[in-house]
This record gives sequence, structure tokens and C-alpha cells, in this order.
Amino acid sequence: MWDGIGDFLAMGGHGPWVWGSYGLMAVMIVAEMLLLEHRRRKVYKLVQWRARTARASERFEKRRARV
Amino acid sequence: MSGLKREASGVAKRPLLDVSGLACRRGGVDLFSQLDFRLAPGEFLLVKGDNGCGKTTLLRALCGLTRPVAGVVRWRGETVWAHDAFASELHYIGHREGVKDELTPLENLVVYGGLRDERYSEADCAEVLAEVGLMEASVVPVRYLSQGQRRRCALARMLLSPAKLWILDEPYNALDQAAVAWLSNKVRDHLLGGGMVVATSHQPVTGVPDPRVLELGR
Amino acid sequence: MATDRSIPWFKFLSPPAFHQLVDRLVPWLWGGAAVLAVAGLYVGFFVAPPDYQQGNSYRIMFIHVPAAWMGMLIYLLMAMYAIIHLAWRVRLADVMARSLAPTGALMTALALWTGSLWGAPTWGTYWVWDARLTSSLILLFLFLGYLALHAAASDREKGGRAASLLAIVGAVNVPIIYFSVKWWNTLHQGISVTVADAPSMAPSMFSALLLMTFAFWLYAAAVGLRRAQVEALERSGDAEWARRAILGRVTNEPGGTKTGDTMIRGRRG
Amino acid sequence: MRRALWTILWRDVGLVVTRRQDVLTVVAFFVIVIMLFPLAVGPEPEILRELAPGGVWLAAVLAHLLALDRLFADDWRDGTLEQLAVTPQPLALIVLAKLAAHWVAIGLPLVLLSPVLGYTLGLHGATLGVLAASLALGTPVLVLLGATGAALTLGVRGGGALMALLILPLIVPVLILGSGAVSQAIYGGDILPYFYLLAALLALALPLAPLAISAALRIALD
Repeated sequence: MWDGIGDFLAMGGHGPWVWGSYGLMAVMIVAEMLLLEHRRRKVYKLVQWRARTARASERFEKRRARV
Repeated sequence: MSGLKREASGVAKRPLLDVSGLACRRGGVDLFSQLDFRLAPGEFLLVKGDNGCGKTTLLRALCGLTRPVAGVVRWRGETVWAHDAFASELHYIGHREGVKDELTPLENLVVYGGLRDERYSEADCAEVLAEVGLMEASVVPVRYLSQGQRRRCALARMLLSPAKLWILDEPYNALDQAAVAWLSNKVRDHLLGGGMVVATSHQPVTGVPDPRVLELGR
Repeated sequence: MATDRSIPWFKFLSPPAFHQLVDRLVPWLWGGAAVLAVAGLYVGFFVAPPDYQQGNSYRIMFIHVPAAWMGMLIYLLMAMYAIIHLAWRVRLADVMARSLAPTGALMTALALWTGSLWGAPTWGTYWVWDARLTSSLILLFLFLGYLALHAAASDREKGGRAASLLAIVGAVNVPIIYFSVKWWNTLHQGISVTVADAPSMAPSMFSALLLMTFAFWLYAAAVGLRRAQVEALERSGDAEWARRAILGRVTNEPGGTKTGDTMIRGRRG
Repeated sequence: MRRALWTILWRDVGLVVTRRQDVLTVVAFFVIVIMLFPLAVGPEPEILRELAPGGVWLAAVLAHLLALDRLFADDWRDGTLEQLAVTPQPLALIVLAKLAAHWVAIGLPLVLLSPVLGYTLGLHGATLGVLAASLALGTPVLVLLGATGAALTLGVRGGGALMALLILPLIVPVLILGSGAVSQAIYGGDILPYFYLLAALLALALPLAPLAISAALRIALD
């Protein structure tokens, strides 16, 4: 149907609009996924840190109880 | 009518306010949980605790203003949340008195009565205003009154309403010595007449017989 | 009281169960979305013939129309979760509604952008006050308002409840807005060609559109669920279940801290 | 019940009378926006007449938005709203009475002024009546929807701008139908459908909006 890659990209003269649309869709989807992944990592780190500090404060309490 | 008679004849130490399993949180912080108590006519409940322990929240939950996270508040067996019949038996005075700045104390009383579908006669209003010492100020917009006088205006409103349950958040705030004593007397009269009071106070409450104390945050 | 007010199926969807469910579901949703998108793009670009009137620019339709549909669908879905949130006080429903909103806004923005790019070759201008574009713009503002109200309250729960109420009010209004904008548009006869007005759509075009719609659907579900999972963790990062879900083992302190489980009422009263 | 509603209605009207400068500010704003209109688009009568329906309606919408700020905020700040919420009357009915007073204070003056302002923009004869009638039917809907936004943003930081963001998309139908009716009247078209639809919007908003508003107020008080 298409006469080579150049013809495909040209889209019969409508290339800028077609690829502008698909391009922004790709950018938006990638951006959303990256932001979400970043947010997920952040909350994972937060929960891990809290778990570590909870254990630390528990050890501290135990030591204080011994003294 | 028969219900009223039974209560008056003393059989009715039946609790009207029933709180079970109450838990509240505010701004993501758990204030209290598993709170249970009942209050019968003639009883006075004093809520104590440090700042930020949820006294005001508890009082508002009793009024049905704040929705608890868990548990229920029942009045005569029905849950109070948005329960209109309960409201006619309740009088609540919060931190903010709910007195309109632009209106005079007298107008405030009349408007308040109208809101509760109660008509207060002029003589009644005058008597109550005289009692709280606002007779001279009765036609001055509340805006020009002192904080203590605003408080008295709110108290005057309470005396006019036939509400059975008074819920008072720091009622002694901004009141002078004489007014404190006067209010204590009023509370006692209300209790002797079969009323019920839930209050918070930083000041020691004197002159009220046998208050039950609820310590929050312990 | 806490127990008899929460509905049984929600118990099944307790925060840890929800967390696991999302972990199990999301890869499948991603995979499905990718497969459908590839198939849809293949059909859309290599099978469907050029439109005899619009040439190849009509191929924008394969993302414009699904995006516009998804925007509307997500708003209604959000309102449904809002109703569940307010009626049964299910916090997870608020999390779901809040998590769908950004994706809904994104879809609507995409519909606006593609609509305007499609308009350029078709109408000779990037923007006309066409009914579909105008209602998409209004829908975008509804999404932004929801998100802004959710964020503005000092108390997250209060903000969530206000935002849910707004979503419901908006959902009642959305059909009226769409209808009135359409009516307004037909009265001011300025536009002769309407975007996505394809009465003689070839079967291949239609199947590409359908495939892309389902791909968008699965994408929105995947992103929405994943965001809900993250949001749930953020709201109750101190809870025991969150630690267990993330660290994969029981911490030393079985009772947990007193902050407790914020997702379900009264679980640890 | 009826007594309580009259009380709140008269109280709010009374408060408006004591604070009449607030109402005057809103009305002055309405007039000024319309006065700026010819200065912005030029004095050609043809163009002005064409734009008059939209201009007057837009000014009315903005004036309503301006007036919403204090609708619940005053009662909320001094604790009166709490008292209203613990009266034996359903909060939705109290809200309805409050909104009636608000409309009398804000909407009614705009309706009464609109023919004069419409005339200065080149509208004549029956069209002026249509303008006033469309506002009379449309401004109550503006008040109902606007109050929903005001209640939702009560006690929220950045309330004013946020309120505008929430309300403006919702009032699109009213704006379209209201200004559309007047435009139609200029060209001698059939205006009845517009009025039927405006009336339908009012009939829909009148029972539903107070419910939403009272729910929003309870959230704000919580």
C-alpha cells in the first residue's frame, strides 16, 4: 500500500499532522508511565525506610528497657 | 405524654444518649477509638484531656456534626447523624458561638427561636437577657460587644430553648467569676430538671453535683 | 458497627488483597494493550485505505475517537466510584476515582490535541468551535476541577469527599452540557465538515478503530489500577500490610504501630 | 418548618440590607463590565447589538461569581452554619431559603437593571423583555450551581479561584440557553424552546442542588 518508507512518513502530504498526533500520544503515554513508576519507587523507598526505622526504634526501646 | 410522666416519676433513669465503639480521626491522626458510654437524664459528663486529644471532635460527633470513623451515637435508640428530631432536643455551643455580628442580641434570640420553630415571647427574651446582663446591650449589634458578652448571648439562647441535652464546648471561656458561678447554677438546675449536659472545661467545675468524668487520650 | 456497615466484597478487596490483585493483573493489561495497539496500528496504517475525501489525515481518527470516548467513559466511571465512596464510605473507591482522574484528563487533552491537528488539514485551521472539541475542553476543565479540589483541602479525606461530591454533580451535568453544546453548535451554522463524521466507513477502518479503542481501554485500566495501588500505599504507608506487601515478609512487630490501617474502618478498632 | 424557612429568609434579607454596600458593589460590577464592553469592541451599533446578549449574560455570570464568596463563608466563620446544621429542619431546605434570599439580593437587581443596559447596547422593544425574562429564569440556576461550588470550596485554601474553576464549566448550558434566547429574539426567531429548556434546567436544579449543597456543607463542617 505504501511506496517505501518515505511515502509512509509523508502520509500523502498530511505527515506533520498525523505524526504530530501519534507523536504526542506516545510522549504522553511514556511520560505518564515514567511519572507513575517514579512515584511507585518513591513510596516503596518510603515504606522500606519506615520499616527500617521502626526496627531501629524498637531496638532502642529494648536497650532502654534493659538499662 | 405518658412517656414524659414515666420519666418524671423517677422510673426513667434510662439512658437516652448511647455511645458505642466510637472512633474519630482528624487530619489523618487517630484521636480516640472504642469509646463507650451512656448518659441518663440528670447526668453530667465532663470531658477532660490535653490539647488536641479530640475533646471538640467528640462533642461534635455527639451532635452529629462530625462523622465518626467507627461506632455510633444514638439518641433514644436512633443514630444522630442527620437525625432531625434529635436536633430539637439538642443545644450545642461550640468554640464559635454562632451569634450573628450584624444582629442585636435580641434579634439573635428571635432568629434562633425561629430556626428551631419556637416562638419566644418578648417578655421571655427580656427576662433572659436581663439574667445574662445584656439588657442595656440588647439593641446594640453584637459586633460592638465584648467576647464575654457574645458568650452570654449564646448562653441566653440556650436558656430559652427547651432542649434536653446541652453540649457545651468550653462554656466558661471568656466568662468572669460571677458568670461562671451563675452558669454552674444553671447547669445544676438543668440537671435537676431531668436535663443532661456534656461539657469540656479547662477550669474546675464547681457547684455541679456528681459529675462523671471522661478522660481522653489516656 | 464497623463490621456490619462494610460490604462483604469490599472485605475481599482489602488493601493487601487489592495490592496483590493489581500486581497480578497489571502485566496482563499491559500485554493486552500492547498487542491490541500493534494490531490496531497495523490495520489502521497498512490495511485501511486512504479516505477519498480526507486522504490520509483521517488516520488521526484512530486515536482521536478512542481518546474522546475514554475521556467521557473515565469521567462516568469516576462518578460511579464517587457514588460508592460516599454511599458506603469505601475509601478504596475514592482511591480509584482519584487515580482515574489524571488518565481521564490526559485522554481528554489528547482528544483535544489530535482533534485540532486533524482540523488543520480538514478545515484549514487548528481550532474551530466544533461541538466535540468544545465539549472536550469543558470535560478537561471538569477533570482539572476535580483534581484541584482533591488537592486543595487540608485534610485528604475531607478533600476526597468533597471531590467525590463534585464528580457526581459533574456527572449529572455532563449530558446536559454535551447536549447544549451540540445544540449551540448546530444553531451557529459555521462548520460544514464534522470531525469523525464518517458515514461510509470501510470495515477495515472500523476494525482499526475498535482495536485501538480496546487498547486504550486496557491501557487506562492498567495505569488506573497501578496508580490506585501507589496511592493506597501513600495513604497508609505505615500500615503493617504495606510493609508486608513491599518487603515480602512479616516485620518483627506483629501488632504494627498505632497508626494502623487507614484503608478499612475499624479493622483494628 | 415554614416558620424556620421564613426566619432564615428574612434574616438573610435583613443582613443584606445592613450590608447593602456588598450588593451595590456587585451591581456596580455588572454595570461596569457592560460599560467596558463597547469600549472593547467599538461603538458600531450593528456589532454591539450582535454581541449584546452574550455580553450581558457574561457580565451576569461574572457578577454572580463575585457575589458567591460570602454566601456561606460568613455563617461558617462565626459558627452560625453549625447551628443551622443542628436545627430540627432539613439542611437542604434551610439552604434553599438562604439561596432565595441571595437571589433576591443579587439576581433580582441584575434582572431589573438588564433592560436599561441592554438598551444602551442597542437592543430594542420586545428583545429587552426577552433579555430580562431569560435572566429571571437563568439567574436562579446560576445561584444554585454557584452555591454548590461555594459550598464545596468552603474552608479550602485558594477557595475563590478554585470555585470559579469548578463552577464555570457547569454553567455552560445556562449561558448557552440564556444568551441564545436573546440572540434568537433579535432575529425574530422562535424563542420558546430556549425558555422551555431554561425552565427545565431550573426544575432540575431546584430539587437537586440543595441536596448537593447540604451534603457539601456537612463535609465542610466535619
